[in-house]
Amino acid sequence: MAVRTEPFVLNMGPVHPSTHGVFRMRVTLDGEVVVDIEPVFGYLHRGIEKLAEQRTYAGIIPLTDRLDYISSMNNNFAYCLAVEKLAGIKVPERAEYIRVIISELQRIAALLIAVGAFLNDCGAFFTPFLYMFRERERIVDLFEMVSGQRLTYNYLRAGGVSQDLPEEFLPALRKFMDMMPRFMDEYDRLLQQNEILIARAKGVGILPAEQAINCSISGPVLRASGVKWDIRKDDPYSIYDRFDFDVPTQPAGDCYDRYRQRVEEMRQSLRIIEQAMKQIPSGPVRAEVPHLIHPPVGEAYGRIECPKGELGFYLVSDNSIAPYRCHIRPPSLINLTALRDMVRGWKVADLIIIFGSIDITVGEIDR
Amino acid sequence: MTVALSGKEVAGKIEEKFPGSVVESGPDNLVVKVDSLLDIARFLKEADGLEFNYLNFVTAVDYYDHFAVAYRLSSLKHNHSLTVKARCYDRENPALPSVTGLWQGADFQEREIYDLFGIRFEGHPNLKRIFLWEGFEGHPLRKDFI
Amino acid sequence: MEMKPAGQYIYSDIELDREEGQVIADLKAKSLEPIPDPDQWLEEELQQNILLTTVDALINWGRRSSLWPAICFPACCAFELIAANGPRFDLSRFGMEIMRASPRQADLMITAGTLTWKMAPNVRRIYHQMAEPKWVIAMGACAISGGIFASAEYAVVPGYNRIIPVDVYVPGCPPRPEALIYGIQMLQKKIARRKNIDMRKMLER
Amino acid sequence: MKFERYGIGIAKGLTVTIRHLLRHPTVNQYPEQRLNISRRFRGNELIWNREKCTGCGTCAKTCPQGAIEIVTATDMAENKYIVDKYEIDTGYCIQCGLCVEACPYEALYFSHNFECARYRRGELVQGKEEMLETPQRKVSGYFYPDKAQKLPGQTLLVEKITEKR
Amino acid sequence: MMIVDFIATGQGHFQAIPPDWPGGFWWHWLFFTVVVIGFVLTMVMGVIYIERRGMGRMQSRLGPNRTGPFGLLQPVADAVKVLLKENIVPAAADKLVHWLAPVVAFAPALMIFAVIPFSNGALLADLNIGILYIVAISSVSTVGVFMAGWGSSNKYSLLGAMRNVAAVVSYEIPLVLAIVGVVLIAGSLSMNQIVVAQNIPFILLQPLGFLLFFAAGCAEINRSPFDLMEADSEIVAGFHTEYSGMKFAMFYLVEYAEAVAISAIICTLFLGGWKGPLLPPWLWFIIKVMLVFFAMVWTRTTLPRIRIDQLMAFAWKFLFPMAIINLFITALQVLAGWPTQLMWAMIIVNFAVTAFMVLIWSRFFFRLGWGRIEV
Repeated sequence: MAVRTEPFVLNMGPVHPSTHGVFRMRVTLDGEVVVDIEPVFGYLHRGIEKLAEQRTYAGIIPLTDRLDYISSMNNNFAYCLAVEKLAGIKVPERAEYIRVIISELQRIAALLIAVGAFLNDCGAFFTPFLYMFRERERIVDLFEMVSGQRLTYNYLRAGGVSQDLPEEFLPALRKFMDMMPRFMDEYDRLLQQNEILIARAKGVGILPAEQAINCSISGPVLRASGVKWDIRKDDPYSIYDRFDFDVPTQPAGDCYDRYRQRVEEMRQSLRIIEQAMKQIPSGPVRAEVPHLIHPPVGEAYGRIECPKGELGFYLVSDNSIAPYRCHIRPPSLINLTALRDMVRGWKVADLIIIFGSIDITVGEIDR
Repeated sequence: MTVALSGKEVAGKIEEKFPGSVVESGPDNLVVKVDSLLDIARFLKEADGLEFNYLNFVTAVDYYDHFAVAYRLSSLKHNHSLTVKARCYDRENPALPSVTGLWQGADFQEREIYDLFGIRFEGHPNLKRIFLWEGFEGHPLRKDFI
Repeated sequence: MEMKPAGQYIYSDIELDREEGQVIADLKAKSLEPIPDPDQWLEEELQQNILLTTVDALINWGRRSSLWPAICFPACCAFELIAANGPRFDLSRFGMEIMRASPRQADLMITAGTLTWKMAPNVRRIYHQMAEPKWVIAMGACAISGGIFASAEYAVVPGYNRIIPVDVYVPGCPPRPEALIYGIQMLQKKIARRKNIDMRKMLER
Repeated sequence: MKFERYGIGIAKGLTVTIRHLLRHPTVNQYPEQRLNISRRFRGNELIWNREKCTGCGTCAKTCPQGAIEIVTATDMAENKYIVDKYEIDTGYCIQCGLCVEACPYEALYFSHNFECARYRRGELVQGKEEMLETPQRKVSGYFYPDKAQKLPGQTLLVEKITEKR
Repeated sequence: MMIVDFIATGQGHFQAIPPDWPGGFWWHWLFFTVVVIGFVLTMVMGVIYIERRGMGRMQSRLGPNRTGPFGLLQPVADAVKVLLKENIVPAAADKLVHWLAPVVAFAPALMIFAVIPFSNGALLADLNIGILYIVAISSVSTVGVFMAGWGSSNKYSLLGAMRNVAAVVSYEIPLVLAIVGVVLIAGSLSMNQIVVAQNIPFILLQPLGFLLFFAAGCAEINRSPFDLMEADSEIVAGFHTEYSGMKFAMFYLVEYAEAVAISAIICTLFLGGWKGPLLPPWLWFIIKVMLVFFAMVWTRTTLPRIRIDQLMAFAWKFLFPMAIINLFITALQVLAGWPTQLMWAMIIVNFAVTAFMVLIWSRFFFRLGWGRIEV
């Protein structure tokens, strides 16, 4: 006689400790096995795209800060690239270097959070998360020195950056660069070879390369599936073509690979900062840009490789002081497309870590 | 470096296969007719030399008299990109074919457009509001929404 | 239970979504005016200045020394809250590191982030699920007034005090962890002045 | 990962945590020990210079929020504006800094203060008199490098050598 | 007067029948009931403090240090606050079950301490089947936990409770088998006799047994890495999601009382109980309990959590066969008369066996069922 069980529906979220914000999943469970999930969005829909249509080009930068709030500098960067493309603004050399340094530092900070949160989801009781938060704190210190805020920096401007680096910035960055590799080794010692982590994450939530491409996945998740695609290499923006760095990939595309991928990317970011620190010239940091920008009629798509994937701003201008339409390509939202196929057939505990390994920010999903 | 393919060249290729389906072609974009959108999308995804296997984003712009739905496609193999647009003139009940069958990544984005612009995507498996709640009146990103 | 092949998913019933929408619409219609700040104790302090009983002092000491925050971190400010909890600012010094995932066991709601109308019924529910006595700290501009998103009226609640009473307002976007700790200390002062045993009421009985 | 199944990974992890037990923690005990915050810190209040302000209203125009409310009257005798009302709601301000950057007469600064929590919503609105510079309410160096020079240097976590090994 | 001696010197030998007390048993029971309850409550506060401070330091924070000197009064403040909070019973809950659950869970945690010796003979009841009593009693709190999960009418609670029952049922077997090794060497089931028999701590004679007991004990009381039933990141707060106020305080107490109980059992069985030089026995006992508890905190801080099917696989494929083999080897050694004559040889042999077994198992058998789901 076959024993039949009835599936039951569990609402995970919108307030759940491991949904990284206010994200909700309707999970259909059969015992502990996930039969299907349906993500439900919108609990943080703040109408950023609508607000952007009513603001000046400079006034949108504070909005982008709050988009993916753990990588604000990168959001500023992507937006400024799009505006510069639209209005044809040339950025001074020093500003380009500052942008690269800042954006790579921010990448490290955001990836630290991603890795820490993933390990926390695995149940490591905050320890790796707090260690990585301590390192993020060192980076945030540097950002605070530069921009005066700890989370919403509002530092980049169309045509450069708002102020030059303070003179104590580069020595402090030097210290950080000397310190960071040691800490990264320490994290590796903490959990990288841990048997329990390997047992939990290896082979779990495999995302094949074809499906990743079909689902428009980008960023570390795509590269962990073995696709060598990094916008910094394949479509170099700003001055990324001057730096020598690798694009690491992982073979299997499971949760453990995604975790390793992020750690490897942090090391590559350190390499880029090292080179940028050596080459940084002196000079102006802000191009002569009018207070209110009137770009010509047209459209532009500026994209960068942000810690979560391809972050793009699609701006349509009608020659007024505000964009006619400002679309944001949110990597977090699009990366979630594959979640459903990845978790089916796994257990509730695996659902949590697969979800954690995708690394989302709800502010960016819902906008 | 990602090469932005000339819309005109691609338009020529499409015209060979589906005559009369391209409305307009610019230096890096292409406006196609709504009826043949799905066929062209399939052609762009599968044709040799094009192989747009990656959908960067789908979005819509409200131009009062019509909605322009823009698909940005790129090919990870050849590293080139193209923006394909379709215009939707019906304001009361705009509709387009859904491309989720070709690029699964369009799933949530089409729902988003449905939610914020009110454009229906025929053939989408689960077309309902994504960010706002059921019973919300109007579509916020339309220009006439207050 | 058989797994369906890829591409065939189980979708939720639209009726459920409609019901959710109805709840949101009701709440939206109900909360047009902000709830007044619970500040009666301030005047009391000025008028009477009664010495607190020893029991009151003990109870208040216990309550203010172990404020366990509930998990309600919608957006950006959450990261400053975590930073305050983290190794540099360390809320655990005040006995606050136990973040109870279940609102039933929490005392304090730190509303870190923007509140949207879709989320509002849930936050309100969490607040009602918390056991008395409970306190709310509105952290950041979005929690106080809707902040940068206040003009997106269709989606964003202009301040948590539309749906729940707020005890302390901590401005900033987001406030520094120190600013949050300052706010928490203000709340602790407030708790210390609270009267749990009202002698007059007892005598009247 | 040769030894992935022998329990060595667990042992390594345990050594890391036990080492942290012996290290000095990185905590800054806030109410007693205070960090020197950034010289460019964008504090939660604005400071307004009554003498330098001409009442042009550029700050209010630049503010993406519309949080600054400025009402002026014309003073015909001296050919300038008199500021009747200058008010900012700190509960609505997002400290983006655009107003300070935009001010053409260097009359608006950020404060260097973050302890602005209040019990009541209404107390968060900063009036004209509460925006003047006082010894408690110091000026931050955001966008004013000369003011920044006078402030103490920032305490950095990278400077704190706690990780002895 | 034994009691005066005990308090003054910490020495003294209590018989199961205290003849020179006026009134006989009653005084003894009353005294030790008070001692046990006091001990448990104080120890719970102590271990909460140790856990929060120790964990804070390991995470490079400080931990509570504001309430009282060095934050020592933090657990008191927590208790004052939690006990005075509103008590909520969900509308859909089964009221009676919901109310009874914390009581059912709490009583056994306290009862375990009846047979734990604080000094030579200083225990509430020197049962000659002490170990059996512990094994029997400790499983009862599972009933309370399941009642909590069922009575709350919350899906997360139910999931947590089901996980807990599954874990306890599986881990009881390796737990008991690990104890049997000790019992074989000591030749008695009485806790006091086991301690008396430990001329050297049994951890040296039974290293594998110690590891097995530690792992199984952690799993039984749901300490990390086996804390699945209240896994924060998965099922909110597990079985006590819907509990607040005093009932939650009782569950909180149970959690730590059980941790203290397991630590006390470990230190009685493997670490020589109250035995130790210089210091009075009860102090040695408390120090050892704290040390064992600290080891639990340490693992909790470091290790990730394992999955439910891995939890089962770990019990049945790893602990269970190893426990059987451990038992077999111990039996052989006892038959050969080693424990008395060739003590040091036995220590070396046993450590070698432990290392060999762990390696072998981790290489070949540990893999079974790892990384994939077994439904």
